[in-house]
Amino acid sequence: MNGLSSSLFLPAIVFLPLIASIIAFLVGRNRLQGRINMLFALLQFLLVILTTVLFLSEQSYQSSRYVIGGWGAPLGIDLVVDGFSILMIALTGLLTLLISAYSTSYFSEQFSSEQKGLRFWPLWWLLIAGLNALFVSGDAFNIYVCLEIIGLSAAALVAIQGTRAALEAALRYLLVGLLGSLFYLLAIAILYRTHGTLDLMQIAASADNGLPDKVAMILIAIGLLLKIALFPLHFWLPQAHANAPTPVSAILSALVVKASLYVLIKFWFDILGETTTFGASQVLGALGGAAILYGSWSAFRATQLKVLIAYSTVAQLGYIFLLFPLSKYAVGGSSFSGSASQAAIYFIVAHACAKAAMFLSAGNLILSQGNGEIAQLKGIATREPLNVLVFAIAGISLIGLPPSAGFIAKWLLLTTSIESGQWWWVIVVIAGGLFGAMYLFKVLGLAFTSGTVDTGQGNKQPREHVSGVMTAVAMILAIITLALGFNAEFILNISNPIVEASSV
Amino acid sequence: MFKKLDTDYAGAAVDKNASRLSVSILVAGLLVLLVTALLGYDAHDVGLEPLVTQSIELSGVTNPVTAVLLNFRAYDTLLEIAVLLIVVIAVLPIDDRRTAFFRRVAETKHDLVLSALQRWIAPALVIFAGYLLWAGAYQPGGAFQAGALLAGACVLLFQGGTYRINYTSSIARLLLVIGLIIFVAVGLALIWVEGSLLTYPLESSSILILLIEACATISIAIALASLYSSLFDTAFPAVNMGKNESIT
Amino acid sequence: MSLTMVFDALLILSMLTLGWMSIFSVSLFRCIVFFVCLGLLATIAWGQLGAFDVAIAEAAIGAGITGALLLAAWNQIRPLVAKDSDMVETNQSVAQEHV
Amino acid sequence: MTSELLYMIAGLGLFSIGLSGVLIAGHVMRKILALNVMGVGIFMFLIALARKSESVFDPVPHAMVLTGIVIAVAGTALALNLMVRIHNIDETELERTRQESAKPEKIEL
Repeated sequence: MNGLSSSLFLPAIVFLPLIASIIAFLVGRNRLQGRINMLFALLQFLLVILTTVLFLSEQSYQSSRYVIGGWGAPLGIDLVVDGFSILMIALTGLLTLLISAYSTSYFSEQFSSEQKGLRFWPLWWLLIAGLNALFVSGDAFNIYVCLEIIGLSAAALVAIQGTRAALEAALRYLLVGLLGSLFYLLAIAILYRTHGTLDLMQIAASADNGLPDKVAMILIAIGLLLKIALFPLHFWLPQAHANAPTPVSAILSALVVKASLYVLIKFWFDILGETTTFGASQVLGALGGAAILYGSWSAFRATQLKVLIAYSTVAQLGYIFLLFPLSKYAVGGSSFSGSASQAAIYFIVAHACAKAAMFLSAGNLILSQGNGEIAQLKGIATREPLNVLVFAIAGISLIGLPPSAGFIAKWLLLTTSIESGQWWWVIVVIAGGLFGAMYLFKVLGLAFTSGTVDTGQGNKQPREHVSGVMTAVAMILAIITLALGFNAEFILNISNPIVEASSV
Repeated sequence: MFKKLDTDYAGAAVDKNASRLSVSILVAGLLVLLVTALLGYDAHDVGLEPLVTQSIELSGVTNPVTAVLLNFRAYDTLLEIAVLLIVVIAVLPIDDRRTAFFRRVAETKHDLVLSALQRWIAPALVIFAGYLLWAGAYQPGGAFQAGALLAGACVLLFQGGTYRINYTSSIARLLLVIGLIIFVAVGLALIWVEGSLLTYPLESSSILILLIEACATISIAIALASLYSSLFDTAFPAVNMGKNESIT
Repeated sequence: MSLTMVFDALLILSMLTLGWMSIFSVSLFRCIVFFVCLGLLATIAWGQLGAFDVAIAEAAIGAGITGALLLAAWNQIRPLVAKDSDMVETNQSVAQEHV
Repeated sequence: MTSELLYMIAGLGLFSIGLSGVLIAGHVMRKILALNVMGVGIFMFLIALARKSESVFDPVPHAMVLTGIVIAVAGTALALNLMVRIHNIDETELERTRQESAKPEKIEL
């Protein structure tokens, strides 16, 4: 590898947020705190952009490695980056920048939560470090440590609010996360016993269809499905995502569940691809379908705005799981390539942007309204037109209406399911879209109704003015969602070689 | 199962809502599957043992476990210290850097057993921790064991309430992250010197490993001690924060 | 069957029993005590399997620090006095002591 | 059957005991203990597979277990802290309702 290689930047992607968290922890309460964190967010973003550009300019789109400690794969730990992970890193960089900007305002004195900000920033940067470390990791045990960093810091961030509901949600989230990690650790122990290595590539090379590998795949699937919150295991998600501070809710829905999904996709298609079968993938698809219907229905029945959005995440995760049945399963093992994986990648990006926009705008609406009751939102469109607009754009993308990123993602899913002859998923996708429209128009309909509900009580509540930065960040995310919809070919052209490259 | 988190002290040992039958069938099935996978298939014959033995001369230490933890797979250990830091940040009270790091609180009841323990056991623990840290290079021991012992000594010393450490003062904060700072700094400096992250130069690897281990020991000790006192000390604001918030 | 095998079997059996009892014992305090015992037996087992580094860590962290954390948490959540009527008073007096 | 295999099966047994504990145990503290028991089971599995013969040990699983022990104690500490905070909020709530219910009685008297 000659010249400037994207792998040179891999350690920096992990270490920059670590340094940021150390500094945030040491600095503590300080006038400059917000600026320091913004500086790090900008640096992080530039670094990610540079890495992505370098990776794309390397033409081959081959996975590149960075050897830590000069030992090499079986003995040491290698950082590996391929098309899929570079996409996730880029997404993380973008959302980190935007949500950090939002948080500097959210945790400022204006909203009397500066105290919480002191605990927020170090944990926030450790979470980002964990996410980045996970996406560049090429070692099975290293992934376990990264999963623990993500799980513990996410649970600690949920608990920041300090209310009983938040603490209980955080405790449940923590216990579920620890349980999932233990399943993953046992799977790694079994894999190490059979293959004698922890490097993912080497495990993939020597994996066969034997019983130990199958058992390991089952354990990994159980553990990670717990963390992803696929339908019957989703019980912890709505409370955790709804009770967290708004920026945390956004990152949890947009990235943290996707991190576990990333690991599952890696193992299912690449590393232990030989063990997965069409039948098993149909089970995952069925659970995904059930998640779409159940999540949408629960979202429709929710009375709190944030709970509604959290249930919508449960439903949207169901769509991504249609990836598993729609992929091609050959005799020699499955692979993460073709139109199904393209649809899934597009869906991950679209959902991350739309859901982050939706959570941020909902947080603004809640701050402006004083509480999170959906019924209280009546007529809020006149007071907060921009935030309602952002909410509407994000909603359009989540329903899958044109012109939005969600539309293209769903279109790809539909065409893939027709191509592969599995027409039953078409029904699920369309029904999910209808349900989605139901719960989102319920909110929007209320927001655009003129007049306010029980004005006497509403006026008494202290209404805080939402800062311009917070609205602007939500707006930028909404615009990105729309732009992804308008420039579909551009994105597909980029993601196409990425998908080709990420298959082994 | 997790729908309602039971915090009732006198509650039953087994959750009444959980279906014991289905859980035991599921778990038994999983166990049978695991044992079958274990018995029917042979393990990899050597694992990574030959590779470690082969490269241990280049690692700067002779204890293979320390070599794996702080040289071959040092990146894992670095992230693991970050895990400990996460919990400390989550548990520490918000901010109180005005009070000194170490102070003497008013004399409390004199407990004969406790003071004897403090006088005899605690210094022994500190010395033994130092020995474990030093000896970790060539025999069982190392930063984590030493850190845990040191934390034990801390807990014992501050049990009586005569002395107290303020874990949120600036000094304590620095000590809490010093392990991570040195680890990250050495790792990044070695990119400059050797061209790759955490690649120790052969001649100075043992001294660098000892430096990292010593700093990590301090951080681990303070971290574990602060985790303990966050639960034990009723005056610790983190535990009582919920109380204050719900009152106001 | 050699003598060490018998010892191993006994160790394993008692660890499994302690594992069960440390979750399902009647009182929480017993659960914690059994868990610390499990940690100490685990130390012996790791030594038996030749993992001396892990044995030291298990004794110091697994049994020692975890046990101390569990006991401290238990101390916080246990009811101070069984009688309901006295509870408020006792709580206040305890609070005064700590202040 | 070698004693390593015996230890590995016992490790899987401890994992299963812990798992059933997590799923059906009542109090949160029991669930936390059960997670720790699961961890001990996995550690036992790893350490048993690390012994290749009487005197040959694979140090990598040992290092994995050491990392795992520290992560386990970190997770336990966070969970216990959250549990105690929830308990304290409940306690204050209980106390307040008791005091509030005590007041009207005095007025009646």
